[in-house]
Amino acid sequence: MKKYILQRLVISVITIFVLATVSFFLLRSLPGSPFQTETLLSVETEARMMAYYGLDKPLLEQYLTYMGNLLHGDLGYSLKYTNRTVNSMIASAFPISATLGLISLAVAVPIGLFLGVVSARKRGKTVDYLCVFISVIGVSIPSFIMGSFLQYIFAVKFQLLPIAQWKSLKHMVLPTVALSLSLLASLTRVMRASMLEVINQDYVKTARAKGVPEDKVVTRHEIRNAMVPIVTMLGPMVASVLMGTFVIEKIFAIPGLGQHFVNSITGLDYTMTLGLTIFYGSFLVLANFIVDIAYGIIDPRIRIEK
Amino acid sequence: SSEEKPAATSEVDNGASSSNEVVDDGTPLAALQEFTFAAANDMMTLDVSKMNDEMSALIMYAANEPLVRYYNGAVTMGLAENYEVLDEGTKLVFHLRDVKWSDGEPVTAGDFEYAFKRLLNPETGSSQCDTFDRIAGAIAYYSGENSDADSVGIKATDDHTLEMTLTQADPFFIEHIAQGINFYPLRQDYVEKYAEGYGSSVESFIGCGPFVLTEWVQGASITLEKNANYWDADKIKLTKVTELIVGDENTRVGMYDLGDVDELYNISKTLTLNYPDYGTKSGGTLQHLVYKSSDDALLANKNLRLALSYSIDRQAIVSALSAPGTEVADRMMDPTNTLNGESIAEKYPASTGIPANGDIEKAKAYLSDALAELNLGSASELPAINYVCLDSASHKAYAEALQARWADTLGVNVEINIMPVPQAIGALLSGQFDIFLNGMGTGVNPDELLSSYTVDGANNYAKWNNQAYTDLIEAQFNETDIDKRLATLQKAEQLFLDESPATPLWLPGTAYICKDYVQGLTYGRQTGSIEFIYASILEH
Amino acid sequence: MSNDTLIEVKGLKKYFKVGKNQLLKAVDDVSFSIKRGETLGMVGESGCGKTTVGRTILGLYDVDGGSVLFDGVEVHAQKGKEYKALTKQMQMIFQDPYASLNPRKTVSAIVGEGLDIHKMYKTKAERMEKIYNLLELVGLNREHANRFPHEFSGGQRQRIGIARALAVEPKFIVCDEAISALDVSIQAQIINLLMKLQSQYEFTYLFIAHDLTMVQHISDSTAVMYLGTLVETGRTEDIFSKPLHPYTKGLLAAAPEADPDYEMSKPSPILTGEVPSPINPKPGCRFFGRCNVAIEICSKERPALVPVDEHHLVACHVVNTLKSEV
Amino acid sequence: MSKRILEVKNMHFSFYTYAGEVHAVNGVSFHVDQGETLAIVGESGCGKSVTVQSIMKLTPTPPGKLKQGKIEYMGEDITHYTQKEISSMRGKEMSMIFQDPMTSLNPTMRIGHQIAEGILSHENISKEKAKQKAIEMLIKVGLPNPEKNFMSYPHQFSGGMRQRVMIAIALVCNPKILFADEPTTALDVTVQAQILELMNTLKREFKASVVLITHDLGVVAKTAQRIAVMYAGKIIETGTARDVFYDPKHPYTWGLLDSVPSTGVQSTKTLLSIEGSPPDLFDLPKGCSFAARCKYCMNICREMPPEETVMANGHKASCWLLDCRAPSVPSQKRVSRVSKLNVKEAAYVE
Amino acid sequence: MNKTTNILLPNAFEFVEDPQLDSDSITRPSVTFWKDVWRRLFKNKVAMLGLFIITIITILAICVPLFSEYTYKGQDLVNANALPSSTHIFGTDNLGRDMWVRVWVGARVSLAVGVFGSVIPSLIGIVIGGISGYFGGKLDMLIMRFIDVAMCVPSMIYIILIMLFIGSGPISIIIAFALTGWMGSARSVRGMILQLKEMEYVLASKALGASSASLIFNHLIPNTLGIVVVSMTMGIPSAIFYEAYLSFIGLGVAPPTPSWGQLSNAGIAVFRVYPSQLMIPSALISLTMLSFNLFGDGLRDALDPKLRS
Ligand SMILES: Nc1ncnc2c1ncn2[C@@H]1O[C@H](COP(=O)(O)OP(=O)(O)OP(=O)(O)O)[C@@H](O)[C@H]1O
Ligand SMILES: Nc1ncnc2c1ncn2[C@@H]1O[C@H](COP(=O)(O)OP(=O)(O)OP(=O)(O)O)[C@@H](O)[C@H]1O
Ligand SMILES: [Mg+2]
Ligand SMILES: [Mg+2]
Repeated sequence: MKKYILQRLVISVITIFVLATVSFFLLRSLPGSPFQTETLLSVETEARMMAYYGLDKPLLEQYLTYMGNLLHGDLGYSLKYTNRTVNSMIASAFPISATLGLISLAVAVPIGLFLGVVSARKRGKTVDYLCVFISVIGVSIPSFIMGSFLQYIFAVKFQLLPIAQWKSLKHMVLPTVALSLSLLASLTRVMRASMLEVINQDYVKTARAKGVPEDKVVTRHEIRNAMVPIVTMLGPMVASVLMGTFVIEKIFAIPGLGQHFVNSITGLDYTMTLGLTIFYGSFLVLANFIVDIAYGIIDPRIRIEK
Repeated sequence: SSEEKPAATSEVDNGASSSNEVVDDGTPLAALQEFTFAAANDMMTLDVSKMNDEMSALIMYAANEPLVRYYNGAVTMGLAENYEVLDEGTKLVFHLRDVKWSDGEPVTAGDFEYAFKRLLNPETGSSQCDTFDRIAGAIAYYSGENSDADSVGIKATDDHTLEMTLTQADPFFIEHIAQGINFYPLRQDYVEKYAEGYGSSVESFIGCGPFVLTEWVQGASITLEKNANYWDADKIKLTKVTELIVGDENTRVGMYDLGDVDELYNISKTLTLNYPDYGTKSGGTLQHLVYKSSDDALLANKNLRLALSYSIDRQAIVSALSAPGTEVADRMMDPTNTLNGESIAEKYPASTGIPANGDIEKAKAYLSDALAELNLGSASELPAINYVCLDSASHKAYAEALQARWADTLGVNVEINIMPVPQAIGALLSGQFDIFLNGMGTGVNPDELLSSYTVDGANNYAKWNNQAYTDLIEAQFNETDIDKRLATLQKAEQLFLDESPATPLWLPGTAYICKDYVQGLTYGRQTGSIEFIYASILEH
Repeated sequence: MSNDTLIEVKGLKKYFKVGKNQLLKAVDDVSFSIKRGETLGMVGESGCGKTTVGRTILGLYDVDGGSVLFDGVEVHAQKGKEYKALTKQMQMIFQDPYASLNPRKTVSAIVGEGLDIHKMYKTKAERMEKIYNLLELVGLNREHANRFPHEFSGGQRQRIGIARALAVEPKFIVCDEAISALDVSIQAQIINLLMKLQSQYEFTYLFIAHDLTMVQHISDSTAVMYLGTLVETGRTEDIFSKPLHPYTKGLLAAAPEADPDYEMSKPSPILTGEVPSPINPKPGCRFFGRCNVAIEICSKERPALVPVDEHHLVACHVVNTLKSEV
Repeated sequence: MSKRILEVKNMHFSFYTYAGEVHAVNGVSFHVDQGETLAIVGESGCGKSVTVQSIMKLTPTPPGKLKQGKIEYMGEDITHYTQKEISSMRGKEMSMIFQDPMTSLNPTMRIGHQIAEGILSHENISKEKAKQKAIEMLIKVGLPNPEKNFMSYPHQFSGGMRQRVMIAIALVCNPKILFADEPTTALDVTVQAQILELMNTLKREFKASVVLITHDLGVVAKTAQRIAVMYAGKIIETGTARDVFYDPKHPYTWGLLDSVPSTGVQSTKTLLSIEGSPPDLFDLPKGCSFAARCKYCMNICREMPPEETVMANGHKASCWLLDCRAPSVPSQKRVSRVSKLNVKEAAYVE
Repeated sequence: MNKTTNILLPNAFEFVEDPQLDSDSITRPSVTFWKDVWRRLFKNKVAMLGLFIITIITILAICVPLFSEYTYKGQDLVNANALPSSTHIFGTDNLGRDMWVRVWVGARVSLAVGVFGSVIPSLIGIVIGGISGYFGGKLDMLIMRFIDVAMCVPSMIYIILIMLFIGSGPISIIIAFALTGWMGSARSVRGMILQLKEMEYVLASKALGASSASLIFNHLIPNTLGIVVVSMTMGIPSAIFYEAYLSFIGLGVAPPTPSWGQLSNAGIAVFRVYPSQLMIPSALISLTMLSFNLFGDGLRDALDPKLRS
């Protein structure tokens, strides 16, 4: 096991290296200049800016410089947010995104799984259709509509909660609800489907025959065996939710990381985009690594060799 | 849509008169002089040398003090107590006040010299060097031809005197400085201490303006508090100003409804329906269609360009889609550009001659001429015209409106090609387009937009090849007599409009809403600039 | 190797990794051979590695040592097409009729899979006809073809498994407790069927079972396994009439008969004691702890399988004493 | 007379499948007394598992449905108990060894925990104690290295080892009645003997009863006091072990007993078996369901189901041959090996 | 049944002459699997309701644009942002285009994009995930790490590159979906396959000589479909909105062709003033999704052998 983990760590580092390389070259193959915005810059000025940021050097040289800095954990300066380092921007925005993400997951995962279990066990009953309804709403009404809607109802109309910003616990309620609803929706559906595969298995019958109370039959025998698809889903879900959600952050004026993911790439902020990609990549690789280990814990038959 | 400003904000020069705590109409000022407004984006930096976005300019305007200010449509004195124009207009001498930085250090002329030369220094990496083009030696210095900083025509002769030498007399230069966003002093010790990080946080920035930046939660909010050291502190009523960064318009409006913010600007046309007392502001930018007119282009045919231009119903589009305050334009010069208080546009008229509702008959006539020249039977035989469009909702709506209009009136097939900003601009610069909707600041100089379109001009977006035009533009540039210069420019402009490598559409306006207890708020020429420094809050 | 040997297993080893540095020696150095057209019965303690032997012979598990020759062909060296060709000749009836049937396939799909893989029909109708025949052969009827495994009883599923194995008309079948889930009359039918096929087509079987009477009935020779090793092999008559190894004896004595009065009068089973673990086994005879005739050497040295007769091999240190007793 | 633990009366159980109704159990009645072993034998697929599973309400409903019948446990009618009510009885009062050890164990749970779980569900003891008990149970069912096996997962076990785990699970709470559905089919005879011994101990010590389903008539002979022979969803003969083995009354029972290969039969000889296949449970014939395969089939057998004939000693069978009007058939009496009578004269009809 | 039953047969107690050993009494209806699936699906009222709504929406999407007096691109700037009325059932948009027609033209786009945009990437994901999970080992590691990388590279990059090399249009959208959407389903299929491949029936097929491909596609993947289908249906709305995003940045359907996602996006900007412009497309998306889910659940149940009743 130790050996496996060590091996995986090495592979993870290689993966991130590959990710950095691929992203670097793909990104640089895009047409357009990071310094051109709607207020057009003269061609000479643009060239001077390129030179200042070293973007006029041969690509390979730039790549080597970038990777060299990356080794020291230096992601460079943002091309858009003048004088700010990518590291510092991540450092200030990530904790906020991560907090929102974690709270939302903490809400969405248990509720989603619970609804999935209930809906599978009450297949075809009203409760099941209710869960279908909730999750359909959750997926088919995207967060930008849901968020605006929640704001309108709870903040503007009834003034129960603050409309936006990231200040106190109260401020966290609406964004958390909006975000968890969309997370919860898919969790519910997948859990339902996964549970349906399990509830008719013979070992569930065995558990009942032992006289195990129904709630424990569900928790110990059914849920656990239904967890593989959920865990698979959770890996990338956790990684991306921690990175922030652009739409939610925009609507609720939360200074998280999500906005940067979108703005940096549409603005061709090379360093920022690469930095975020690598940062996200590290999380995702870690998350998927944990998922792979979790497989073995959930279902000992699964062995991930080599 | 309403062109009137709401009552509360029409009181523009309140700052000067309100030394007592009661305003003209007798309403007393509120005890709490705090003002909050919301903006869609955060500022990028507070490094004056590198600053190039309007959000940074907005805060810098309050947190720092330039030589001369542009307030409420006029130049007022800032750090300079007065200035002299010498040597037939080629030399400007500014006499500075005794002013202190917010930490108590005195502001010297050297702080300006340092600031401007740092900006021009190629090692700084500023995108704003062009603003200093008129200063002697600037181009040579920033382009690296001459590495001697002393050759630049900026000099602090003593702590209170700053000299600027220009390449040529320029009556617009003072206004240029006033409207510019980079003409602020800079503290060398701060820059050296924070080096690359200068201006990227509250600590790494220092100013000497009416307000002090006290908090900057990046991406969330910016807080300014009154600067007790400010030279004109008496006129500043507000004790605290907060800018909230709220990306979503529905949220901003919700916050306004809830009273979380006192003012919103740049609200969309649709939303103004909910706030009948909105105010508007226009000018500063001109949106025009650039036709790619190089010889190999589809739109090299002048009649085809004119057909397109004539068919557009600008008025209908503006009233259906544009923000309130938008005005239909028929020339490339901004009507608000003035010289000695006189409108240049009025004095030197030029026009496309296209009515605001377009002229379909003429358009059709031009089209048939064009088709004859191209040996085509009908418009449907024309290849599809490539309209490169920025990925913004308003640009897309304009594109669709134009596309439908051209199809309905001329039967011309226009294909809309939406692209993200850098790629769209890449396409524009590299000439991979037929039509591009360009919106540019009209600036202070009347030739701001026109001077690009010269033959071999690096920014000749239309790739238009007209030697006569080029000659006219060059002549006016080198002309020192301002009347002659403007007359030549007028000729050039009319030629431009007749040839139509680009056709002016409208001057976008901005709508804003503001609580009626906010007094003395004015709006600058740039879209985003709200001038709150002299504002105050009435009891409510 | 003589030409009439179909299966030759030499020094077969199959280990499973369990936990940290723990090897479960499921099959540890097993050698035997089966003649063409004959049946080798295999009996032994449950968990002693019979299934593993069967699966390894078929190439379903990789070997950790030794080799398996099928008709002179090294099974474990075959890959791709060649291996596929082998599978048409060797089949297995799985021990567990529940887990070995895909719950999402109908019976006809399960039984027909082999036909599909080896393209053993020309028309759809021919395929269905073959499937129906197979079902009827194992005592199911054609209406069962469209049903799913979970709708069947254990015995019925086992018969589906048998039909699946027979479908490709293999030469060699590993019957891993193929009949233990069936009632006796069906057992008899299946045994009869297997034997009929054997006499008609020279089928060869490895017949793994716990039911000693059936093993005795069907097999030509018998191998007795204990904890991963063979303890006794020989002609079936010899093993059943004069068993030598103490484990074999225990086994035979423990087999119940369908005769209540006799069962009542019979002494209780002679084999007692705990089965040792196959994980990192101790040196010496694997049967040591439970053996009533063990001597000192038994705890130290693993006895080799030595011939006592022409066909009779026993792995026991005290074999000579035992032999003289008989 | 010993206490009656379980009484099943006229049970009908059907599966409603896509193609129609499967009459898996068709009017089964039997009873189990305290401390006795009732063996149910019969054609595979005749409804043995369904019968016992539906007593414990473990058959999936839907598609299954108990159509008719009454189940009494210790004199109490449990026919209409809810899942919750019956749940507290399972494991403690009545428990079950499932036929299939492969899929009946939870693949993601350690063996030991699966055993201990049963204890913890019924007894208020610490986890440690439960573990102790589970390990003891593992030893009792003859699994080597119990500490290690406690922590193993089912897929690491051979078929027989899993079977023993199933047995351990079923026995760990000392149930009053144990339904053992082919508990020893996957076991070798020596372990089988141990397990049967274990079940005997349970019977003796706790006065428990066992309902044993098996195909191995040897096991039946060894353990059962009474035997019920099932065919196509019905019990067609029931009686004491000796009655059924030595004096079977139903032609199906005859065929069954004949099919057992006796020690010493030449391997070239074909075994006796019952020709044909059992009827489809979708659509049972209107007469005797065995008629189609019966050597002594009479005209009436095809028309009308036979009634139960009760003979001495509670020996019952349902066959028209027992009717007084029926023609006589050769004697089917058998003799034990240990009997003084001459074995060879008891004719095995060819 | 009692002893006094009349015995009608005269020779009731005579042995049958020619004992027929096969039971010929089999009269059970032979129902094929698919027939039965459909039958049970039809019996499922809720699933049928879902199917009914989907059908109605499809019919409207096909017919409304054909028979309406307005076209989806015909503008009437004077009548912009009209509220729903008898002339314009759903009102008009900011360019005065009839929303009723636009909604149904948008339905064509969004239904196609929704279905293809979730099915195609899922199919790719299933294949890759199946291969990865089944073969395991180094190949699995390689594919999984490739997925890690592919998941992290910002999708905008692919999109712009596609725009550059292929241009915008339906094919590009599909490629964009295919490139960006397969990773999730590949991972989930692989996860389940890892679990399933240890099943004994896989071994049984292996013994029959089944090729790896057949094992993956005939045995393993069908057992994952229950979950895959669910995530596929869940993918439909994301595809619909992803199309809107792609269109916004220029890769999607070219203006003025509408889609539900684009209509919702436009609607959210004005929902404080013209709520109907948001509500109509959102409600339609939700309704369609609900129908797809209800139908999908019904289909899933009908296909699951163990749930047959
Ligand atoms: N879920 C189900 N759906 C439909 N039919 C079923 C189902 N379960 C069992 N059956 C049918 O019910 C009948 C009785 O099955 P049961 O499992 O009780 O047989 P059994 O007597 O235990 O046989 P075996 O000895 O082979 O285990 C069988 O014919 C089987 O096909
Ligand atoms: N996948 C596996 N991982 C670890 N151990 C295994 C695995 N498969 C089998 N074993 C072990 O190998 C040994 C032999 O198993 P095998 O299934 O061959 O026994 P068997 O002789 O067929 O027993 P039975 O008669 O009970 O079926 C057992 O101890 C078992 O625990
Ligand atoms: Mg086995
Ligand atoms: Mg059974």
